[in-house]
Amino acid sequence: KDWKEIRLASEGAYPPFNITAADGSLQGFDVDIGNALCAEMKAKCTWVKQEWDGMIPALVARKFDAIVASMSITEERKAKVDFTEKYYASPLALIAKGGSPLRPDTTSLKGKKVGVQRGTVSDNFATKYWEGKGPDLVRYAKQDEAYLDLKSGRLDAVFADYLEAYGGFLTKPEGNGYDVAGDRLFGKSAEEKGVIGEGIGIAVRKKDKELTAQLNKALAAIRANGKYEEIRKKYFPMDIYGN
Amino acid sequence: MELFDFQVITTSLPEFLRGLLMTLQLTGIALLAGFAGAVPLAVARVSKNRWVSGPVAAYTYFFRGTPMLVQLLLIYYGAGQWQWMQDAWQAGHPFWLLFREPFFCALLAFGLNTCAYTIEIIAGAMRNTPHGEIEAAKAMGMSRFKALQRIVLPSALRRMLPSYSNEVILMLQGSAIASAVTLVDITGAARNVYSRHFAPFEAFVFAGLIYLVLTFMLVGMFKYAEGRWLAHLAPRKATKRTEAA
Amino acid sequence: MNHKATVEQVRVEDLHKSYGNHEVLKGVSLSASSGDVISIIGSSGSGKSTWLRCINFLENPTSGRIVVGGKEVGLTRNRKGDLVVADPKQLQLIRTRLSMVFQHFNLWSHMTVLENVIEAPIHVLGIPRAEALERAERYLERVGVWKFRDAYPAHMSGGQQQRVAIARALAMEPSVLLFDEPTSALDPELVGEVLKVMRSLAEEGRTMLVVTHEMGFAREVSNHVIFVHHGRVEEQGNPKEVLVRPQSERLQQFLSGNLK
Amino acid sequence: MNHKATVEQVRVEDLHKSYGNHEVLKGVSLSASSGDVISIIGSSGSGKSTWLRCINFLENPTSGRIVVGGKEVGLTRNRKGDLVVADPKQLQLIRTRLSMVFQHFNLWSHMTVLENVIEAPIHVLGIPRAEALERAERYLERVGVWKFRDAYPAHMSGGQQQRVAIARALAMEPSVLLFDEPTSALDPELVGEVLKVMRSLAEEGRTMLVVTHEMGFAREVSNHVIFVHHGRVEEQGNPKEVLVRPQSERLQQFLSGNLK
Amino acid sequence: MDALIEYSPSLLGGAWITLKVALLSLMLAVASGLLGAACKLSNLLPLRLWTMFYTTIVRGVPDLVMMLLVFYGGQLLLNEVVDYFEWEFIEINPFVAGVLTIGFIFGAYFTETFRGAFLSVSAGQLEAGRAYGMSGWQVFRRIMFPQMLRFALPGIGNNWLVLLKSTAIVSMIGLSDMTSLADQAGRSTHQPFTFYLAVCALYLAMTAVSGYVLNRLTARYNVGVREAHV
Ligand SMILES: Nc1ncnc2c1ncn2[C@@H]1O[C@H](COP(=O)(O)OP(=O)(O)OP(=O)(O)O)[C@@H](O)[C@H]1O
Ligand SMILES: Nc1ncnc2c1ncn2[C@@H]1O[C@H](COP(=O)(O)OP(=O)(O)OP(=O)(O)O)[C@@H](O)[C@H]1O
Ligand SMILES: [Mg+2]
Ligand SMILES: [Mg+2]
Repeated sequence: KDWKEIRLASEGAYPPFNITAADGSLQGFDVDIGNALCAEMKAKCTWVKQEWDGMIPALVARKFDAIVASMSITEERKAKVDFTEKYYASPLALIAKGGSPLRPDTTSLKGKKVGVQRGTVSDNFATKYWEGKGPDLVRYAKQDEAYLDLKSGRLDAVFADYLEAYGGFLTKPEGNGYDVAGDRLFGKSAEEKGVIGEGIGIAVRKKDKELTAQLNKALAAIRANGKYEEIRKKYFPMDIYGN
Repeated sequence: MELFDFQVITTSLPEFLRGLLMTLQLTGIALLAGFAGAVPLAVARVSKNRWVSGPVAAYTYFFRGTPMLVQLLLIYYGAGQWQWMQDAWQAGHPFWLLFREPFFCALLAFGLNTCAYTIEIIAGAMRNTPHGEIEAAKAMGMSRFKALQRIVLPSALRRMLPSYSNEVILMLQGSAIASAVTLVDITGAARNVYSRHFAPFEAFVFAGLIYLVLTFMLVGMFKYAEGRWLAHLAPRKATKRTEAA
Repeated sequence: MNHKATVEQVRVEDLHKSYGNHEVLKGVSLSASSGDVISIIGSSGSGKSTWLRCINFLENPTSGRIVVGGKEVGLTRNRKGDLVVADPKQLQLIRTRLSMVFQHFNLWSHMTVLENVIEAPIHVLGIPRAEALERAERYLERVGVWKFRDAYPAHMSGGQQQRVAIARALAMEPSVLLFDEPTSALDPELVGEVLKVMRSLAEEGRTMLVVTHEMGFAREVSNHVIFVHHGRVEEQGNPKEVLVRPQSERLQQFLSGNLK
Repeated sequence: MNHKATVEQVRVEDLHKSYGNHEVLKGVSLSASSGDVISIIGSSGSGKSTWLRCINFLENPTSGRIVVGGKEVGLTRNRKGDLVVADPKQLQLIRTRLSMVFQHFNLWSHMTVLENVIEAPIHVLGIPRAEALERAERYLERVGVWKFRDAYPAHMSGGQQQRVAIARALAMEPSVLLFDEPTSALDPELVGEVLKVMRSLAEEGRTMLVVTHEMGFAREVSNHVIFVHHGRVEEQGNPKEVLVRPQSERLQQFLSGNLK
Repeated sequence: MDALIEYSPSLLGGAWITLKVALLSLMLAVASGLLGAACKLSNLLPLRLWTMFYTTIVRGVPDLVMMLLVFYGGQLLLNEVVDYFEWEFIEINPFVAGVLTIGFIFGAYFTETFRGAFLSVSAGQLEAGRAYGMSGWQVFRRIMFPQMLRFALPGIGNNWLVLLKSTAIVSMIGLSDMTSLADQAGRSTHQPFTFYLAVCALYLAMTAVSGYVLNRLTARYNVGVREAHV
């Protein structure tokens, strides 16, 4: 295959990285990056909308060729698919009412309802280190739904990617009065780092090594020619690539 | 790649069990409450007085005309949209607080839904009561209420069994949407397992099997019930052949 | 014809009944005392069923008087202009005293034979269950279907069902039995069974009003026959005379049609 | 008894029929020539309907010969061991020559009276629509229900429906008409209408095989009567003799039950 | 309200998808229902066993689960086959998958509806057809089918309404029907109540129209039936 046509998938419910506009089209940071990569590779991009919790099975089943949906690069996922280099990196963070005494640990969250999006890194992290030890985990199919329930008072906190929370909730009118509670989590031990992952990358089927290589090349190119920075500034005032 | 990985199932068996319990609770309570409400409302539904039957008809029209998923989302996320509701939750208002619980919201949606269907099933059976049997009740001196209580309802509640068994099975399966409001029922468990292990086949086939077994059990129960209470409609045991009318 | 005492059980005076513009009964009257067996005959559509059904108010008459057990039934007009019984309690009382046996039996299909027979005595008359059972036993035996007591009506032949229906009516111990074509839903083979039972009831001295197409029954069993034509009583009297030497032309015509 | 010519229309020889172990017909025979009207009588369950239904192969006989219009019907055994017509074309031919009138009429409920009557002539005999209409008109008039031609069967009385069913059978212009208790689903009032039509068909010299409970009809109209008992022909002959002076004990018993 | 107006074109587009999926699945379901009923009533044991298996399994497993199975599981199976024969990749398109799954599921319900209806046609009606020399096919086409439709119509109506509502599950496999669009609009604008209510109104409009059509059909096929008056 010469990869002149690539089918990219995103979720469209993860602002500001990927959102569905009123007209039904996909938009957001992920989408802009994906389009920039395609332009760099001189390939034609088509976007497919896919629910988050079926993302990897659908990729494996060849419903599309690559996932550009803010997917963290983790060991578990690497068992099923390949990833490109990261295109940004985000710590995890606990989101709660401004000034809340809650902290992202089991003692502080004892008996509290904490929302996570099913199948995300925050879900994996919370399931692995918190499940059954204090917090009451509530899993959502979509990140937005967790915020709806946080606002309505059904949840005490939401545990999510910091950047997503920042761009998708905290800086929006809906997020007024909410803030990060406690420290952002980068992972203390190697094991924790493994769960949280090495940043966010584009997932590709294992056998499509050629596509991964091309995407990596294009990624390096847009990083170098300023296109990446241009897109980043549209959404975030600070650096999100990390080192 | 392997097509079926049994390890996925065995490691998540406890989660499936909890899901099974949730499904049983949800459907069981919803069906009981829905049925209890449906009997008096069905009587109202067949009333000749429009002011009595009209509101019931409107209720069943709405709930039978829209998807249960939308009703559930409407109750769950819809309730959370209103500021006054959020304030009531803050203030700890005992009634409105119920709407904060996904379990209650699902019960409410399921109960209202199955109640609507059951009303129409019972009302249909009541309308089909042989006219002569009602007349006989009158001629024997029964009052309207007596005839309803002794003849029409007992007869209708038996004859509704076959269609009600369909409703029960549909309700069991319909309860799969509870996972849309964070409840971990059988389907919710399957979705958790699936996203954790990226194993759609294993998770959903296993969930499907659980539902299938539950359905078979229900079908068996209804077969038994029909044998017991619908004996009077069963064909004659004697072999005398009657000309097809 | 073995009148024991001539207490008047039911009297109908100048009964009228219209459906819309169509006057079905144009003033009919009758009187039945204890032990009377009155046959009502007439061609199809002449108003026989309507008359019978007006007597126990399954249809509401347009005008007229009805006296049951010596007491006049208090009537009032409903919104449609038909007469209805003023007091629902009295209506129920009338209906328990005039028990009806329907052409299509109308047994309650979800109850066994026994349950059918004890239902109204217990829940309408309010007599104790044990007593109702004892009565049911007696009457089912009487009409010869005791051995079917635990069967459901649908599993019985028409003749058997009709006999159960008669037992159900008898169990109310009514003063008058009303029969609306009790044999015409039956196969010719089954008619015999039912007629036999009715004949024995007549011999016992029960008061009966019978709408019938069986001239044999009218002639042999009843002590009075009423010929209805177009909603009017055209001729009546002792069946031995009326049916053998009909006076009116219409009855002659009617009887010649029934050339059995 | 007005035989015009004695062409044999249908002959049945030594017909047997079993359901499982139960032998319903134990070797019965008959022969009908043009103009014959044969009544088949007997108590319920004796096998009358089965016999009639075997003749046009609505039931498959177990053994026996059937000759229609002088030609023997070619038979072969099916898997169940019953005899079936070897050639489907011949089966259809037989059925168009022996038209059946059912006890329960079996008019097609989704068609009007007229459509019922023209259906088979057009789609089975393949005659042109105009001709079928003309035929239908003739026969409906003949049985007196022409004015109901656009009504649906469900909106008509039983007697009218049965007359339509007769017109439907006549419209096939069959050589033999088979009637299975043509009046027993009718109210006593409606029996008269249908019997009148059948009597007039007999007077016309039509060949008819009639299973009936109406002794009056058997006596007055038919020229031959066959009494069936437990699947055997017990007695047969001229109705005037057989029904008046029955020889066999069973027929005596049967007739005394039918005390009309 | 403004939000509703802003999203209304996309909502109506979703309604159109819902309608398309529903109508196409209906056609498929009716076809498989007729076929299934014919098999269930046939003399051939394998056919009867197969349809029994079909109707039991389909009615025993929630449609949501079935949909996910077909879409993901089916694609994986298909890929194995395609790879084995070294063909080009064949994609199960969500629209096609949706229509196929819903049609397949409701085919089972229609099978039961049609079977019941066929059995309701009285034996005497068919016997009369045979007695007048009609062939098996003529009896089916001229007597059985028109009468069967009358008995089947109420069931067809019910199944159609359930089917119409079931189409909401196609959102699970990425089709933007009106429920999923309203869901997403509700989340984006943080006004879920408004949008769900709008969807309810759209569904009620569709059921009202189909109710009208069904009444007309019933009137047409009930010709010649005497209504019971109570
Ligand atoms: N509910 C009704 N509405 C309008 N007309 C009616 C109603 N019931 C009966 N009729 C008409 O009243 C007339 C008398 O009917 P009724 O049933 O009393 O006749 P009948 O003498 O019992 O006849 P049959 O011997 O056929 O039973 C008929 O012309 C009938 O059409
Ligand atoms: N399909 C069948 N399977 C088994 N037994 C049957 C079947 N049809 C008829 N029989 C039996 O065959 C016997 C004769 O039946 P048939 O209908 O011919 O009687 P009949 O003389 O017409 O009686 P009737 O006057 O009641 O119509 C009966 O004992 C009946 O039970
Ligand atoms: Mg009458
Ligand atoms: Mg017979």
